[in-house]
Formats: sequence, structure tokens, C-alpha cells
Amino acid sequence: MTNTVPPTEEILLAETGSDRAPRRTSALSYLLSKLGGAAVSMAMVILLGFFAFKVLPGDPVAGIARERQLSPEQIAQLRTQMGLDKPLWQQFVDYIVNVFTLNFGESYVYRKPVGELIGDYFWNTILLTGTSAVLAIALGLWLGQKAGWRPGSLFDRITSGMALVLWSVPTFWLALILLMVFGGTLQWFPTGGMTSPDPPTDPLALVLDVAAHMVLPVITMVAVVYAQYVMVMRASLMEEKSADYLVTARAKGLRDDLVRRRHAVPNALLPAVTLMFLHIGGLIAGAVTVETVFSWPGLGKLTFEAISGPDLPLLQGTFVVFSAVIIATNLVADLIYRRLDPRVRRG
Amino acid sequence: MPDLRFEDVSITYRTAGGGVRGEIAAVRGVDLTLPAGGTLGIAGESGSGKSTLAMSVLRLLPGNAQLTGRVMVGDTDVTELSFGELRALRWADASIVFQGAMHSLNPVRTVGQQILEALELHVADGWKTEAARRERVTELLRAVDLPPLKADSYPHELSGGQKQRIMIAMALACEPEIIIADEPTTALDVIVQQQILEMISRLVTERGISLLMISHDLSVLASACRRIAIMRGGEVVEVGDALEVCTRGQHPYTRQLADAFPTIGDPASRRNPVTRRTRSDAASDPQQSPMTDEVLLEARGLSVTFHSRTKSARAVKDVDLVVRRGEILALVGQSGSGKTTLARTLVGLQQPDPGSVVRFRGRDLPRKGKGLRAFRKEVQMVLQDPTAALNPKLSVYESVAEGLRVQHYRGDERERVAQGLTDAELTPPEDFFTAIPQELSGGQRQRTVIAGALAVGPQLLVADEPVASLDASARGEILGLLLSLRDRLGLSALVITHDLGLAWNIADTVAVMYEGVIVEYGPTEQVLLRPQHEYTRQLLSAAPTIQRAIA
Amino acid sequence: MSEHVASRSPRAMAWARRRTAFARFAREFSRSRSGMVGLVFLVVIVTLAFLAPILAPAWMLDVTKVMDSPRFAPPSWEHPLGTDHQGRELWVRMLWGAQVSLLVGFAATAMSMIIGTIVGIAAGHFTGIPGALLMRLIDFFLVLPSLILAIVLSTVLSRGVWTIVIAIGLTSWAGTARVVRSQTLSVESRDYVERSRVLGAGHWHIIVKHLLPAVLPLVLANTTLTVGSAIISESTLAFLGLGDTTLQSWGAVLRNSMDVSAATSGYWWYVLVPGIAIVLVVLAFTLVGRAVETIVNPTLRSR
Amino acid sequence: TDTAPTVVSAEATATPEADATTFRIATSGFVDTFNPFVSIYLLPTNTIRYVYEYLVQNSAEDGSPTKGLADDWEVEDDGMTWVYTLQDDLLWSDDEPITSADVVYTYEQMMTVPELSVANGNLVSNFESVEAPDDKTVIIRLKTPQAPNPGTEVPIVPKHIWEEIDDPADYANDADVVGSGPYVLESYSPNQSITLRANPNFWQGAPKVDRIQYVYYTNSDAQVQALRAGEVDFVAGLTPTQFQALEGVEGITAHSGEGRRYHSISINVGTVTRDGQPYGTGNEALKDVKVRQALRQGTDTETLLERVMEGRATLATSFIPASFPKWALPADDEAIMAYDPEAAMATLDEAGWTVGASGIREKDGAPLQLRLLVDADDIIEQSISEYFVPWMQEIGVGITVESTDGDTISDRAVKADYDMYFSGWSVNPDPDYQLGINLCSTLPTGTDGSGGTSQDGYCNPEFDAMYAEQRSELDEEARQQIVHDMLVMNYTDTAQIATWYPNSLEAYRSDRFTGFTLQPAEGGIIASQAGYWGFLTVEPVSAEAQADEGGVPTGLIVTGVIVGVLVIGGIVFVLLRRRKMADVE
Ligand SMILES: Nc1ncnc2c1ncn2[C@@H]1O[C@H](COP(=O)(O)OP(=O)(O)OP(=O)(O)O)[C@@H](O)[C@H]1O
Ligand SMILES: Nc1ncnc2c1ncn2[C@@H]1O[C@H](COP(=O)(O)OP(=O)(O)OP(=O)(O)O)[C@@H](O)[C@H]1O
Ligand SMILES: [Mg+2]
Ligand SMILES: [Mg+2]
Repeated sequence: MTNTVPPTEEILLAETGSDRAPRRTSALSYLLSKLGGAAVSMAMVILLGFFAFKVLPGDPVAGIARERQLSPEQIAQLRTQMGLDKPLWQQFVDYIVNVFTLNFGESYVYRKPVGELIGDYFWNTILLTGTSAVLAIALGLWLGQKAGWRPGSLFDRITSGMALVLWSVPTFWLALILLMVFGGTLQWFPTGGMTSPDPPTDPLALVLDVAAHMVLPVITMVAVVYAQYVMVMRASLMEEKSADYLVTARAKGLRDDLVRRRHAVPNALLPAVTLMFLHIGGLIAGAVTVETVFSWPGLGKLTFEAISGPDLPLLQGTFVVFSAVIIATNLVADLIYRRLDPRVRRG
Repeated sequence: MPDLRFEDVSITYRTAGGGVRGEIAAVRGVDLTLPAGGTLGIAGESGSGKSTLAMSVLRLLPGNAQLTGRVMVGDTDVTELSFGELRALRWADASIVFQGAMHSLNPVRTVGQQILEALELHVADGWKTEAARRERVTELLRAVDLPPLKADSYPHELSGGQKQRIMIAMALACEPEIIIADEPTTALDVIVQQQILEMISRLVTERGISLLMISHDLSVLASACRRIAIMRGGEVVEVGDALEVCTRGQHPYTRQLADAFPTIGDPASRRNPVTRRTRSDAASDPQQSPMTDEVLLEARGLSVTFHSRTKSARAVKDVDLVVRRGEILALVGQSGSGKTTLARTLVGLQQPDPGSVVRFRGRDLPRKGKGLRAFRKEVQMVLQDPTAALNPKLSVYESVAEGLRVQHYRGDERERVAQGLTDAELTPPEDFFTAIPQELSGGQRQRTVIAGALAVGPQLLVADEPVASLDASARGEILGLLLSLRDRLGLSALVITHDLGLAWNIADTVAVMYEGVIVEYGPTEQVLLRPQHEYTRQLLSAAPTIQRAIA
Repeated sequence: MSEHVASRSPRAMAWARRRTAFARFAREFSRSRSGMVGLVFLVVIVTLAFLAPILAPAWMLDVTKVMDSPRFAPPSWEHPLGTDHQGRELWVRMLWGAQVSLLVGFAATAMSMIIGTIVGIAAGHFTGIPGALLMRLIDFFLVLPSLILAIVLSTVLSRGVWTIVIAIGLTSWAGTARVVRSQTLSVESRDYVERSRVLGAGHWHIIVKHLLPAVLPLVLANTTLTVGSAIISESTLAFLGLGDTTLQSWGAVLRNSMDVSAATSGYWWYVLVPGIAIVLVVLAFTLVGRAVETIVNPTLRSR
Repeated sequence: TDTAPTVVSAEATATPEADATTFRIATSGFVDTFNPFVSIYLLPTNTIRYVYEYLVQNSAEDGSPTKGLADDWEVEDDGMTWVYTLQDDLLWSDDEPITSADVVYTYEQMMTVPELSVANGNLVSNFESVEAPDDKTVIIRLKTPQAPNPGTEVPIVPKHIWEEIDDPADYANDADVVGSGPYVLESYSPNQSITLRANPNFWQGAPKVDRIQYVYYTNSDAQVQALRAGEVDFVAGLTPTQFQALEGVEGITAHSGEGRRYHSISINVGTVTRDGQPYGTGNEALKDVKVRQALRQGTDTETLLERVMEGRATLATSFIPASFPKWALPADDEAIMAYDPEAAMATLDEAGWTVGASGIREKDGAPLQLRLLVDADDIIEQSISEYFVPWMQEIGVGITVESTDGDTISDRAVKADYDMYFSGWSVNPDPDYQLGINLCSTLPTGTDGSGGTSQDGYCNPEFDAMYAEQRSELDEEARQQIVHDMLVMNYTDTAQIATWYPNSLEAYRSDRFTGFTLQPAEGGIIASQAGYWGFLTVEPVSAEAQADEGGVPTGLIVTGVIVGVLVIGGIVFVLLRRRKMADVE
């Protein structure tokens, strides 16, 4: 659920392998079919977004009234303001309208349009997960191809071993330990947030400030996620390693590392790309816990708060946006794949 | 110019997994010499160590291989070279055309780039500059009869024959002194095969290159090499002059290889494949066919079109065909001509285009339910590849019994299975019950598939390339079985092949297919001895024979 | 092969063959050092979990019975893994917690595997609209942020082990389905399935006789790996406050340690013990899973 | 250091002066809005206390009414009319004078515009009219006489600002706020920080720190770490464990104050609607007061206090916290029942519940099996239930613990779908409201629990009568006596088991700040007061202590990281380049 099992990659590789069978289609129809698939998924997400959350228990007003001195009139007033007194179908219609206006209604807790809230937080999350994803992918690919080239070597054993151990660590636990050690005890890094309470005005100083705040969360996410990429790339390269064209390359007198870099890696990248993007979902799950622990003002933290709200419109909003991000990245993966593999491209 | 010498070369593979195989002695004590400017062919059964030996020349063996002995290129022992020296030797002194060109080219780089790469690595006077190198690529492509534009193609955009030529061009790129060609023509149809062989011979003579060629097909080697070595089980069992080896082989295996080639027009091999079995008495006269006039299966105006998202292709066009009771019909034709598609349509696995007529015993093919099952009882198909057609997890018994269970056979299943295996000459059947496919040889697998089909008791057997994947000795066994079954059980058969010799071996009638159309159809003798259609003639002339090669 | 077995029935022979296949599997597995380490560790943990009621009687978890024992006692001979905020022995909680965590791990995995296998085979086997719909469904579940979905599920259903099992199971099957589907497709394209059709077989026969046996090894390998991630998921749900706090699971222990801020307060053992236990068990499952996978999927063997 | 500009300009926000002192508070609170008419969450309402002065403030000493905007006040007509006189020379933070018109405006908005009554409408529901005969006098006329001062708890807003706003209910009021309290809200960035700035026009003089800043930390451990690291100066809401760990840390003072909250186990007494229709799923057995009393006698709250709260609370007697000694029910009152399992069993026997085979008591074949809802997010509730279950088992009562989330509990509490659940309130210095939500008239009107605000579903006509009496009793001592009797009655009826009044556990950087005012003065709290005293008097310890503020050694680290990233990036770039060049060669 939170983590997609990395070692199944090898099995999945078999599949992407079959995907790679020569299959020429025009760029347009390829794009259209991928877009169509994404659109169907998105429509399903939007429907699920309403019905799944509608069944959530808990009336936000009841929660408020349990803690605060309110008269029945005040409670009724609150319910009206939150639109809770409307019939279900009306709420559904509102929701659909809201989704298409990228608005998602008004957050119960923040009393702001959800779209606006998400807009405020979206880029923070992208900054965090994006940085982590780039680092994790770069690290994973690099270590993975090195390890896969010489399976069983000391380097491979250390790399795979590390990756497997880190993969077995619950994200939030690692985050907490890092927070304790490097934030609280050693005080090397700030303990939370995205900037200092008074962010410096000098742009360079501001960048440094944000970077300092990013170190721990990024380390956490990279540590837990990069393992999957290592394993994908390693398996992929091992699969490629015995390919006949590598013998040809060697026979031509190429140096070993050139054989790897020029011939093996570009081919091994193909199945790896699809799989890596599939794991973006895992990264987002990580964002929820990591942002929560490190108080990173992003969508993950927003989601966490929406759960404890319960802030239904906000939850719907983050759910739809997260899903959309994953769907979009998968679409990108398909397109990248097409660029990388001449066999899928039109001849 | 250096010569190539193998001196007491032995190569063993260590296999980690399973332990079933453990150490494999792939090559054992081989001594061979390829003199400078000479040609040497190596033939032998599959798995006899031919490729392994070839790879040892450039030290390309995988890590789990261990080599003893010496591999001499001129005065240098390849096994003792430093890595740098070895890299310099590779391709510049000796190059290889690998078995299976399909996989020997990097799928994500253009073939031009791949040839260029070799030139860049071994810069010589002829191609010092970038422009000169490009020029040389063009020149090389011309040498192998390819338009220079093809340099910008990716491997998947080329046909098998074209890829094979790219490999040859690449091998020639750095003007090596020795070329090793490992099965350069397998998987090509006879016409392309002939072109490639001719080209290699031409290049070798023109440029004075030494050639080491590997094949399991004696006739192929005979047409390109002056000397031939025969390998079996990792050892060289015979070396000698090509003619000598082909016609007067000393070793029994050599003779077996040579004999397995039927000669079209030779009455001795007509309806008489080389086999260890003695044929039953019923058909003591091989010239006589038990064919009747009763029509079993009939196709009229049969067309099949494959639709994909962007285009549609007609694989079978307007075919008329009749199979009579007791008839063996051979369907021949080049690869991709639609033979398999036609067969699949005839047994109802593929939907024909509207308007096509397929009748079994005068009735349209049933599509589902009881009718379909009853039809399956009467018509069985043996698929192209026996290895793929058997579930690797099921034993021979279960595979054969599968049809009986599906058909709700009421009798004694065990007895029937045993009978099926016996019919297919897997005797005693009990010995094979528990075997799983990987424990069987190719021929045994093929016979298991046939036994499974026969156990159901069909009237018509459609066999798709029943022997294509087998080496010479095994194929005779299978063909013999078909004939004897026809004789004993009155079975009809439609046998698909791209090999005309096979048709001569067993068929009553031959249909020649070319690009989805049946271009020639008639009694075997008529079609093969007095071909009418241009394509049939081409096929006949391209079919390699030892006689022709030596002549 | 050549041994004479005519006296035995085909069924018995099939079993015998399976036995030898299993023996071979076991032999190969025993050769994988990391796989064996993982397996032995798991066996020990499972045994301990089963023996929990004997090794640590239930009263040791009753806070009213342990009022004399010190709270937050660091690990020592007397308190091997230290004590928690109510003076309970941590080793006792871990022992009982193993039961729940493993149960959740296995049950959620079983659920995910069953759904994944059924949907995967169906999506691969049936062509046309049903297959396409199922494939879309798989793709859809693959892109869903499953953590969020699991959160919703565990909030909607009343708290308890089975809720967690369902939440994890329902959100983790898509990966399996994808693997199974691709394997099904590749088997489906094999000639022996076609041969089976020629023999007159229907869907059921093909699925049960050919597809299922072919995908099961992969599913098995996937299973051990999924158990690990299910255990992590359980702890993540507990961390987010969505677990059943009346249960002793490792996630719940970890959650407790966070609730009382053990980490900030210097009670390191309270945080480390459950965390490391999770890491070790998940790692063990992963090692076993990889070893199994290497055997059932020979192309992975290092060449 | 008192140089803050009067009107906070945008530029000033961007560049805080170097020598400005900032007092940072860690928080994780929700913010709905800073609109005093609408805001209902704790953090913004607490912030608003610092921004807008009330007509009458709650005193720091004991929370009793004291000087706010009003200098003094008189009660006329037996509590029907209250006349307030404003202080002289009051100024808003934008230098406009504060007049009685502002007060009237504020009250009238709440009384006439439903959208603006959301937050504090209940406080003015007894108002007949509010008048301003002159600039300095406010007259509040009530519908019924009331003893509690009606001038408290309502933030008075500047009329000249709010009048201009088109839709006051939607006004976020979260930047450059004009106020009258010690601090005004300068800026708010959601989930990151809330910044308050000292108000030089505040009638008691500007506070000594220039700014208060709330900094967001989702996680309470992160808050503690931030305090240790010196990133924040003040943390509230600590767990007893955290508190203990912070005690004795250098530079940090951990402060445990008697709070104004109470905590209890609410019992379903057999919920009925206002017109007597039963609803909900409460166990029949709990309708018997004996059974409820037995539950209380079987609960060892003293042990709980020790083991669960580490003693950081005061044992509770009723729903009025001991920090309001005037009103609270004394612990030595004769009505108080001690922990006595024997007595509990006797009580149950008396009520006809006999011990069955499984050790659970039965009556007419029905077992005494009760459900207890526990918030999975609340370690205190969980811990209590871990003791409660075996104790109840001992007296023969079976307890099923249902662990779930807070929202579900609220939901089920409204629907009366429970036998017992944990409940708690923050209580105002005047007990009137808290007593009021125990009246029959606060029971729900619908059988789905709607229309009610009752604390525990308690209803006793005698109690109602006494409530009316105390409300109009202007003699405080007499009123105290009535309240005491009411609490005794409620205690004996056992609609809840009050467990304790938890201490508010706070910690601050005493190496940097000092001079906090507690409320109540004796053992009181700093944050979450019913007033603005806590941070009003805070002052920096010394100048140099301030200087190294934020001196986390991040600079070096950050530089290191950046250099590292650059190096890695460079290597990647070079590698890419090399491959590219190799490709074109
Ligand atoms: N990498 C390897 N590891 C282990 N065994 C191998 C390996 N490569 C080849 N073998 C085994 O070595 C033997 C010789 O193989 P080789 O490829 O040389 O045969 P071949 O004569 O070229 O056969 P073919 O005609 O089928 O190409 C075979 O038994 C084969 O199974
Ligand atoms: N399922 C399919 N979809 C689309 N095209 C197909 C399909 N199957 C076969 N074809 C095409 O139909 C043509 C005939 O194929 P078929 O397999 O019948 O040839 P064949 O004569 O059996 O060749 P071979 O000797 O190689 O087995 C080929 O061009 C092939 O690419
Ligand atoms: Mg070979
Ligand atoms: Mg074919």
C-alpha cells in the first residue's frame, strides 16, 4: 500500500519487456490513447473522491460543538455556512462544479477555498518530493547500474544490502529518528517548517534557508525511496547484461565501462523508466508522513490535517490533486518512454 | 597473414543453479587449423560446442566458462593477451558474425552508428577522418547489397536478412584477416539464405579473408567451405575435405547427417524418410498412396485479414483447398506466406473474413459448445513449436490425457494414454508417464504433442512445421511416424513446411503458398518435378543440396 | 524418468513429482544464504509469537497488575528491553504485538494476493471489453494514492484488526494484479494454451490447469514481499492514528511511544525496539522473497 | 527596544528591525479565521484575546471581572440593566479614539446579523438592547436578570474599520489588524506562522517584547525539539513525559499550572429529547443511578492521576475546575464518594445485579456489558481505559473498549450512540455557561441528537430551578452556595465521572524571557488563559541573550550541503557531457 514492493520489479520488467515489442503507432494516436486512459482514470478518481469521502463519519460541527460553547442557533448557522444542510445530490453537483472550476469548495477548517489552499501548498510539496524524486532516481539509477553490472561483487552486496535495509524502514520512524538526532540533539538542522520564522529577505539567503530546512525531509524520503530505484535498475541491467548485442560491442573492442554506458544502460533504462514513474505514488505516500513529522507546509501535511479535521472538501481536494499528479507523471513516463525507445516511435 | 589454430582446446561451463547440470564440458580437446586465406566449416548437432569454440577466438566467453589449451592467432596466444592487446585484436584482426543477428544489434542505436563505432575504435589509415569513416560505412553497405540510406535505420526496421547483412558489413568494417560466421543463415528462408551464402563466398574470395563458418547444415557449409569439421558432444569427430566429408564420411554421425537430406526427384527418398523404424506392412509399396476420394475438409474462397489499430493486412487471400480421407497434403511456402494462419483458420482457431467457406464433412465449422467439442475430437492440430506446445509443468501423461479429460473420455484413460504414446513410438509408454518436457529431447517432445493429438482419435491432423526445429536425425523419425499412422489408422494430414525436401519425403499432394495465395497445387511429383509457377521454381533452385554445392 | 512407476496411479505420480519439485526448490533455497537467514529469523519470530501466551502470560499486559514495576525503565537484566509508560515489559508487548503484526501482514497479503490473482488472471485471459475494463481498473488502483484510500477505509469501518487488513488488502492488490496479468498474457500466448483449445478446453480448464499454476510461483514470491510492506503499512496507519489502540501491535507500541514522546524524553528503547523489530522482520520477509523469486524466475540468477 | 511603528506597513513586515525582540511560540493549532465574530478554533480565539480588549476583562488573579475598556460598571434593576463607563483616552492601534459607539456596534452586529453570531452569539442571547447615551457610557439591557457580568468575553471591534467592510462575516482579518489589546495581528501565513506586533496604544502601555510569533509544528515532538534547539521560546500542551524530560534542562523552565479544563468520563444516563422521547443506544442499566454510582466507586481516580497523568492534575469533583475556588466543589465535600470497590459491588448487588458465570454481573439475563469510546489519538484516554477495564472487571462490569477517531466520537456522542466516552471542557471564570449546558432545555430536539448542546444529556428539574435562582442572585456569596448545591446534586446524580483538572504543561526559554503573568496568580497558567495576561508582561532577559537568537549553526551546514549538491551536479553534468561527446565522436 504505502510501499510498492521493490523486488517485484523484476517480474514487472518481464512485462515491460513485452511492452517493448515492436509496435509502431503514430505519435498522435499514441498520445491520444494515453491521454484517453489518463482521462478515464481521472474521471474515476473524481467520482471516488466524492463518494469515498462522503461516507466518512464525523460531522465537523459536532466536533466543534463538543469543545466549545455554542448555542443550537450557532450550530445551525455553522452547518449552513459549511453547506452541510444541502441534500446529497446537491452536494454532488456542487462538488463536480467545484472540481471543474479547480475550486473544490471551501475548507471547513481554513474557511478558504480549497483550490486556493492547494495552490499555496502545491509547490512546496513539489519542491520537496521533486527534489527527493530527482535525487532518489539519480542515486538509484547510478548505484543500480553499477551494482547490476557486477552482481555479487562487494559493491553490489553493499549497495543492495543498504537499499533493502532502508527499504524496510517505516518512513515516519526514520523521519522521527533523524529529527531527534540531527534536529534536537545535534542541532545541525532546523527541526521543522520550510523557512525560518522570519525568512531572510535576501534571495540567496532565502534559498539557503529553505535548503537547510529541506535537508532532513529530503534525506528521509530519498533513503526510503531510492532503494526501489536501485533494485529496478539493477534488475534491469542484469536482464540486459546477457544480451547478445553486448557481446557484439565487446567483440568490437570496446572498453568494459563503455559497453555498459553506451550499450547496456540505455537499453536497461527503458523498462526502468516506466517502473520508476509507477513509484511516484509511493513518494506521495511518503510526503504525507514526512511532511507531518517535519512540519513541512505542503499537501501531505494538509492531507494529514484534513483527516483529523475532518475537513471533507480539503480531503477531496488533496486526494484529487495527488491522483492527478500521479496520473500526469505516468503520462510523462509514457511519453519519455516513447522518446527513449525507437521501436515504439514511428519508424 | 595469420592463421587460426586451436590447440587442444577444452572449454567447460560451470553452472550455478540447479546442480542438475553442474559442469558442462562444452568443448573437449579440439585441435583445428584454419590456414591463412582458407575456409573451414564446422558442422554438428545442436549443442555440440560450435558457438563456444567460435567465441573463444576473441575471448568472448562468459565468465563461467573455463578454457584450457591454446587459441593461436598467428603467433599470439589469445588466452594470454593483456586486456588492451586483446581489445586491439578484436575486430581489427578477427571479427565475428554472430548467431542470431536479430539480437546482436543494439536495438536503440542506428545500425550506421554501430558500424561507425567499430571504425572509431580501430582507426586505420583508410578511415582517419570522420568523413572518411562515413564514406566507409556507405561503401560497406554497398558491399553487402544494401542501400546506404539504411545506415539510419534502427535494427527493428530491418528484415532478418537485412540485419544479417548489416552484421556482415560490420564484420568487414575494419578489414579483418579472419571472419567467423556463426550460423549466418539460420532463420532465413531458402532464397535469402542463398543470397547471403553467395555474398559471403564472393567477399571471401575477393578480399582473401580466412573464413570459419558454423552451421548444422552440411549443404550450407559445402557450398562455402573447402574443408569441413564435424563436431559432436564437444569433440571433433571428423575433419576433412568438404566433398570427402559429405559424400564419404567416416564417422557414422557424419553419414547420418549427410543421409538425412532428401533429394527431390530421387525415388529412393520418395515417401521414405530416413528413419530407424521399419515401416508397417500395410504400405509396403512406398509409391502407392492409400488416399481416397472422400472429402474431409474443404475451404473455398478463404481469406484472413488481420486488423490492427492503424492498418489491416490480408495474410491469406482467396484460398481453395481440399483434404481427402487418407491424404497427406504438404503446404509449402516461404516464411510469412500465411501457412500457419491458413492452418489455424482451418481448425477454427482463427476467424476467416466474411464470405469465406470452411466445411468439415460438408458442414460449416461449429463455433461453440457441444458442436465445437465434437469437431475438436475429429480435427487435431500439432502446433509449430513442440517446446512451446507443452506446459512445462505437466508430465507427459497429463499432457496426453488433457485432451481426453476435456473431451470427457469415458474409457480407461490410462490405457488410452499408453496407446497414444505407443502409437507415437514412445515405448514403453510407462517410462514416459512421469517425464516433464524439459527432460525430453526435441523429437520426444514433438511426439508427445502428436500423441496428445492422436489420443483424442482425430480423423484429420494438421501439423505445422513438425520438424523445423529438429536436427537431421530426429526429423526422419517424425516423418516416418506420420506415414505409418496414415497407413495404419487411415489418418489424413495437412503438413506445413517451408522445406520442399520434406514434401518430397512424405506428401501425396503439394500446395505452394506465396504471399497469402496458393500459386501451385497438385500431386507431389507434378509440382516438384515439373513446377509451373516462377516462385516454385525459385524455391527449388534455391534449396541447398550437397550435390549442387559440390558440383 | 526411467524408473518404472507403472504400479502407481497418475495422480500419485503427479504428487510425487510435486514433492520432488518442492524438494528441489528447498534445496535451491537452502543455498541462498541471505534467504536462509531471513527464513530462520522469521521462523523464530513466528514461533515466539505463537508461544506468547506461554512465555508471557496475559496478565503481564494488565496495567493494574504491574503497578510495582518501574515506568520507563531502561533495558537491563531485570527488564531486558526496558519498560513502557505503564511499567509493562517491552518484550512482553513486542511478543504479543508480533501476533497481531504478523496476522495483519499475512491476512492483508492473503487478501491482496487473492484479489490480485483473480483480477490479474481475468484481465489477462479474457479479451475484449471485460479484459479492457479490468485492466483499466488495475491501472486505476495503481495510480490511486493508496495511503489516502487506506486512511478513508480505516476511518469508515469500525476499528479493529480486520479493518486494517481490509484497508491494506484493498489498496495493495493492484501491483500483484499487474504482475499476474503480464504473466498470464505471456502464458496465454504460449502454444500450449492454444493446444489446449485445440483439444476442446474451455475457460475454466485453461485457467485452472495452465494459467494458475504458471502464475502461482510469482504470486508466492510476491507474497513474502507484500507481507513486509503490509507490516510497514500497519505501522504507518497506527502512526497516523488510524489503528486500533486496543490491540497490541508493533505499530501500536510505536504509536504509544510517540504519544508519550519517548523519543524527545530520552526513552530511546521505547522507540528503537519496535522500530528495529519492524525493520528486521520486513527485511527478513524481503530476503526470503528475493530468494524465492530468484528461484522461480531463473532469468534473475546472476550470470 | 520599544520602537515599533504605530501602523504596521508592508515594508516593515518584510524587514523586521534588527533589534526587535520576538517571542516565538510553537503551535499546531488550526486557524479558521481571525474574524472575532466567526472564529471558533482555539488558537485564533486565543490570539483575538490579545488583539481586542473586552468591555470587562477577566482578572489575572482569579478571573473575576476587572477593568477592560470599561473603567467601572453598575448593576441596576436587580441585574436587568448594566451601565458601563469607558476609560479615558482610549485609542485604537491606528490612533482613532475608542468610544462607546464601537461597543454598541459590535454587540448589535452579533445580535442582528446571524452570520456574525457564530462565534459568540450565546453571550448576547440574553441582551434586549445596547445603547450609548454618550461617548463613554454603554448601557446593556437584558431580557432576564443575570449575575454574570455581560461585558466579558466579547471582543470589541473598531467600528470605523468594520463598517467599511462589505461582508463582515467573510472578512479574514488576518493582516495589519487594527485592535485595542496589547498586541495586534500583523500577518498570518497558513501553516507557517502568525505574527503579532506590540500595540503602543494599549491602555496599559505597550508590552516589552516587540513581536509575538506563532510558529507551526505539526508534531508535538518537533515542538519540543524546536524549544530545545532554541527555535522557539514557548511550548504549551506538553505531555507529562515531555514535561518531565524538559524539567532541569538548562535554559528552559518547565511550568505546570492549574488549568481551567476538566476531564471526565461521560455516562449515558438514558438520553431523551427535550420532550422526553428516548433516543440513542445507551445501555438500559445506566439509567439506574446506583449503577452509575457504582462505576464511580469502582474507579480509582487517584491511581489514574498518578499513573496516567504523573500527578500533573488536580483530582476533579465536578465540572468546575479547582482553579476557580469560588465555585468549585471542594474535594472534602461530604457528597464526594471515595474509591471503594467493595462499596461498588455492594451498590450493584443492591441494584439487583448479580455476578454471573463469567464474572460479569447480570440482571434478568442481560449482562452488564458497557461500551467505552476511546479516541485513538489520545494516549490519556487509552491509558485510562487500560486501568478502567480491569477495575470494572473486578466489580463485575464488562467493558468493551471501542477505539476510534475523535470525529466518530463526536458524531456518536451527538447521536447518543455510546455508554461512556471521554469528555472535557475549558471552563470560563464564571460558571454560568457550564451550569447552563446541564439544563433540560439544552437536550436535543430531534431523536438524531440535533438541536442540543447538553454536556452529558443530564436533566433534573430541581437543578434547572436552582440554575434560574443563581443566575439572578447578585449577592456573590449566596450565589456560591446555590452553585455548590447544584454541583452536589449533579455529582450525586452521576452523569459523569469527573476524573481531574489537568494541569496545563508549558515550557519556555527562561534564558531569554521572563516575567510571565499567571492566571490565576496562584499556580495558574500562561497560555490559554481567559485573558491576555500571560504574554502581556513578558520581557527579554538581557540584550545579549537576544543577540544570538536563531544561532543554529546552519550556515556552515547549508554551505556544505550546497557545495555538495553543486559538486554532485557538476559530476553528473560532466558525465553527461562525456557521454554526449562520446556519442558524437
Ligand atoms: N553460458 C553458458 N553457461 C552454461 N552452459 C552453456 C553456456 N553457453 C552454452 N552452454 C552449453 O554448452 C554447450 C555448447 O553450446 P554451444 O552454444 O557452443 O552449442 P552450438 O554447437 O553452438 O549449438 P547450436 O547449434 O544450437 O547453436 C551446450 O550444451 C550449451 O547448453
Ligand atoms: N495475429 C496476427 N496479427 C497480425 N498479423 C499477423 C498475425 N499472425 C500472423 N500475422 C501476419 O500474417 C502473415 C502470415 O503469417 P503466418 O504466421 O501465417 O506465416 P507462416 O507462413 O506460418 O510463416 P512461418 O514459416 O514463419 O511460420 C505474416 O505477415 C504475419 O506477420
Ligand atoms: Mg551456436
Ligand atoms: Mg508458421
